[in-house]
Amino acid sequence: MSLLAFLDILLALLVVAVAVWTIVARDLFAAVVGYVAYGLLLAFVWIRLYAPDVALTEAAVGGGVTGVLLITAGKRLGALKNVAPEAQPGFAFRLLAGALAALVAGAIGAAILMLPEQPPSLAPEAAAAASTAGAGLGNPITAVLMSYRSFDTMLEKIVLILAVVGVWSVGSDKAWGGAPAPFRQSKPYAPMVFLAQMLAPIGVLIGIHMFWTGANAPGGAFQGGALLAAMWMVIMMARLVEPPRVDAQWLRLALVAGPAVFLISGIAGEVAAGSFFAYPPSLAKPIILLIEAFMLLSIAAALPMLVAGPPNEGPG
Amino acid sequence: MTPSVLAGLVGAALVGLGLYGLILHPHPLRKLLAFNLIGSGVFLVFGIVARRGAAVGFRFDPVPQAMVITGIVVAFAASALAVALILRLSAETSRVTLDPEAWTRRNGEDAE
Amino acid sequence: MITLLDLFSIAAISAGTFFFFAGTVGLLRFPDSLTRLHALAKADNLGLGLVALGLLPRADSALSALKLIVIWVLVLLSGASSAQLIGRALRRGRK
Amino acid sequence: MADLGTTTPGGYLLVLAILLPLAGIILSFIPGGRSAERVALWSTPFGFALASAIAVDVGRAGKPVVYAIGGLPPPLGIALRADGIAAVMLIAAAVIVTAAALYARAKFATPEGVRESRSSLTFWIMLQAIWAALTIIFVGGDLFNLYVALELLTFAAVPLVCIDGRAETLAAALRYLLFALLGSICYLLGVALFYGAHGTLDMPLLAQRVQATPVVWTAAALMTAGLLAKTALFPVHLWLPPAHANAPAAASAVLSGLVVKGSFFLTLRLWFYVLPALPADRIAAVLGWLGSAAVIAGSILALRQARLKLLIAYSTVAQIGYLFLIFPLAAGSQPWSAIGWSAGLMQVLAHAFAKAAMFFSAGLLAEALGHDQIARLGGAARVLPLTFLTIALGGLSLMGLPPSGGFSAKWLMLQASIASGQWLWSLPILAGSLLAAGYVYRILAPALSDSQVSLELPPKRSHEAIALALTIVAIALGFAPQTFFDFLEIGRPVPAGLP
Repeated sequence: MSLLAFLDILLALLVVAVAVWTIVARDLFAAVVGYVAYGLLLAFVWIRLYAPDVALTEAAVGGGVTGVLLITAGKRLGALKNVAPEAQPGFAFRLLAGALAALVAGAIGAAILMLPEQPPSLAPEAAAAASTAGAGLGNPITAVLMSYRSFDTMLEKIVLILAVVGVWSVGSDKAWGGAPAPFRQSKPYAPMVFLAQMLAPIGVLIGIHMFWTGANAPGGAFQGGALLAAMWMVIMMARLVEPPRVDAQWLRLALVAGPAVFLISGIAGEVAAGSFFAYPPSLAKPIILLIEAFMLLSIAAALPMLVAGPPNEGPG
Repeated sequence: MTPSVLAGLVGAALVGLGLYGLILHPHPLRKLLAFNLIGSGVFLVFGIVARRGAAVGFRFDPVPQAMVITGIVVAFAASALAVALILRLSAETSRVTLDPEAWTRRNGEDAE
Repeated sequence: MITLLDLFSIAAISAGTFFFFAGTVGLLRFPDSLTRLHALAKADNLGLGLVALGLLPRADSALSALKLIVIWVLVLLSGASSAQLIGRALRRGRK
Repeated sequence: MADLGTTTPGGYLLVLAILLPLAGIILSFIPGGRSAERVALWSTPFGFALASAIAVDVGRAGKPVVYAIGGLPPPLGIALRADGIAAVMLIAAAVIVTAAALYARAKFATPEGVRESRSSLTFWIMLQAIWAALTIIFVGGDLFNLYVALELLTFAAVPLVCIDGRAETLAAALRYLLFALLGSICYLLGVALFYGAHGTLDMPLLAQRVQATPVVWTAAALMTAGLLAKTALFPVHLWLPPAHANAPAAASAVLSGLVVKGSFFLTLRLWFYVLPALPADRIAAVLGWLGSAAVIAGSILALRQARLKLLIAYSTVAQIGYLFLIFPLAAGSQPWSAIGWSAGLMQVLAHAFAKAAMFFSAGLLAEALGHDQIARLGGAARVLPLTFLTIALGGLSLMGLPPSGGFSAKWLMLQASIASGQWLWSLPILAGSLLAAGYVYRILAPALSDSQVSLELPPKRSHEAIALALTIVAIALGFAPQTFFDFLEIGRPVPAGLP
């Protein structure tokens, strides 16, 4: 057995072990911390699957932003302190649930082992199309996201808007129009402020770099946007800035910019290239970069607003 | 065993684990964590499908990988919505419960 | 053929790995959270620094060498700040 | 079959039908406030016109209208297709969404003196989002694209459930969200396995490639399970009654009439369009049994509810059960399968209109009386004659009494079950009708009694008219001519080698 295979197995065991921990941990907070570690470990698995784009997304979102979301939620839940403990389910129920879960996992595992020997693939077609008439992009994943399946990508951005409206909508009527609660109530400690001041400019630079290289190398609007979002959250945690009001016009424009520009260029494709969501071959790359730039903005605005929660009625 | 098969089996195991947690944990935030485990397990299955789609000159099939990126975004948005609901629910009541009967019964009795 | 630079890389990376190992042992064996934090922060910063140093001669371009250094500086920054924050949280919890 | 990947004349209408509500969401969100309401209301006639134009094109061509997005045909690109059932569902969705928008104008108008209010902004954006998601579900041809549409539907429907912010609605919404998310993730896992086994997610291409391998069976089982959880088929119906009964009436009508049909529609697409080649008799039987159980259990639970809206919600559980009888009754390509097919689609439409009308009426009634306790409805029919006429006519269709769409559906189902020799299925159909008669009687009997009841607030005539108009559609469906059923057949794949 080669060293790499050994490391693979070790990584797999570690991922499963941390996953088990997040399920069986008694304490909610411990489970959440386990989940964050799990997200980071998963990024390594993605690298081993030759999926650096996914690894970046998983690390940024699965580990990073989801972690902040859950930890903030755990803290706010803990602060409420009125949550009565629930009755634990009985042994028979556990056994039944375990059996069902094992059955499902077994079926999926078996199906995976039985996938055809000669796997079908769209890789050659995608690459051929990406380099010729399609998009002129070196990163085939960006080509798929922005060209062949651009419709999915646009819909996913609409999903983000809906999620933001949905999160805002669970607030109270009185608070509507106001700003979400600050990320932390207490005065921030100096190292936090220092970290935010040092990290934010570098992070923004790296985020934009990730978006820019995404056309030809791993990265893209989503990964870059997630990083920008993280930077915004860091400076909000340091209370250098506060969450914006939900009726702020600039915020709304930033949130819809990505899907709106996407939609407009999709319609323009009908005029300019003969089909909705088609790009004229000579302009494909600049148009895609333009759409991605606005998506970067929308993602950077949407993720922190999703974490921040609904408008808050308390002071501030 | 190739890394892709291994990752696929890990994916299957994660789906099973998550399902177990989803059924078992009464607390909605724990259910949400379990749901996220299922989600990442499903994404891993996409990952091995992409890796198996490696053809001559390509290390992976970009189509499933692009789908995973879309999927991760959607899963995060879902988590955020669920967290908002959970927080509001626990602020409104002393008990975070999902038992629908608890509400319908009480509703049936009160004249509202 | 092993050149002097290769030897340097091997030495630096081995030393870095040793510090990581020591840090992990410290994390597992030290008696309380503050000392564990101390072991972890120190070993990680030094360990990663040595690994990055060892990788420098192997970088294919000046840009990727710069990236390695930036990675180390970023980890240094976040490691130092988070150690401070955790330490403060611990002290508060004890009071 | 071969040309299902290239754009046909009129195909651009499909994209426009999707982009219209999407653009509406964006235009509603930026200025917010009263603009959201205006945008939503103004887009409804255009949406209806687009749906009608698509139906005309489909009818004229006699085959599905196709659009390959970006000029990129499958497998690499995404194709949209409208066949007979898609066109009919698009029109039904346009009508019900329009009705809900008109009905909701009073409740979800932005109040005087504020620039924007929480509930109205949420309602108008989510209504358009539901419409967009359903449109994609009806015309989508790519399984992953449909996953995104399913999620869009979830994100739009959940906030509507808890729009009034009471604790029980929040709990109902959370439960709904978790069920829906579990459903979508199961669906997505099936999508992954399909892609891994056959390298495409386009429905017609997949239908050509699938074989009855264990991988395909696993994928189909996972997708079906996920879709059933979203459709609230017994025994995974637990989330539906609290969610549908607690939402405001305008939202309940859309949720019960249309949203659950979205995931049912995909179940149809999966088994009749992607997997017609599979020997799925047993699966069809299982789905039929679950449907029968839903008819019986849902109706009995409906009989036991104290609140009108809960009764109507449980009636949805029962009526969804009928839909699943289409799997055993329309399978294969026997002469009777066409009857089963017509029956199933007729049930989808009749229930959509009748149930939307009943939720509207329940909402009117609750507002007028200040409660919706069935025990205290005594004499209410005299003060609210139009509302109770609507409930009675809607109930007629739910029971399956002639003349109504519900009658046509159930009559055709009986015909199909007898013609196919599967007469056992006629038992739940008949039992369901009897039980439905029971719960409709429970509402009407006290209301028609002599006791006195006082109105807190007289209902708006226009609102009663909207509800009545929808039930009239449900009744009128009972007079649908043969050309209508022929239209539903357009694009239905019939397994090869048979007439």
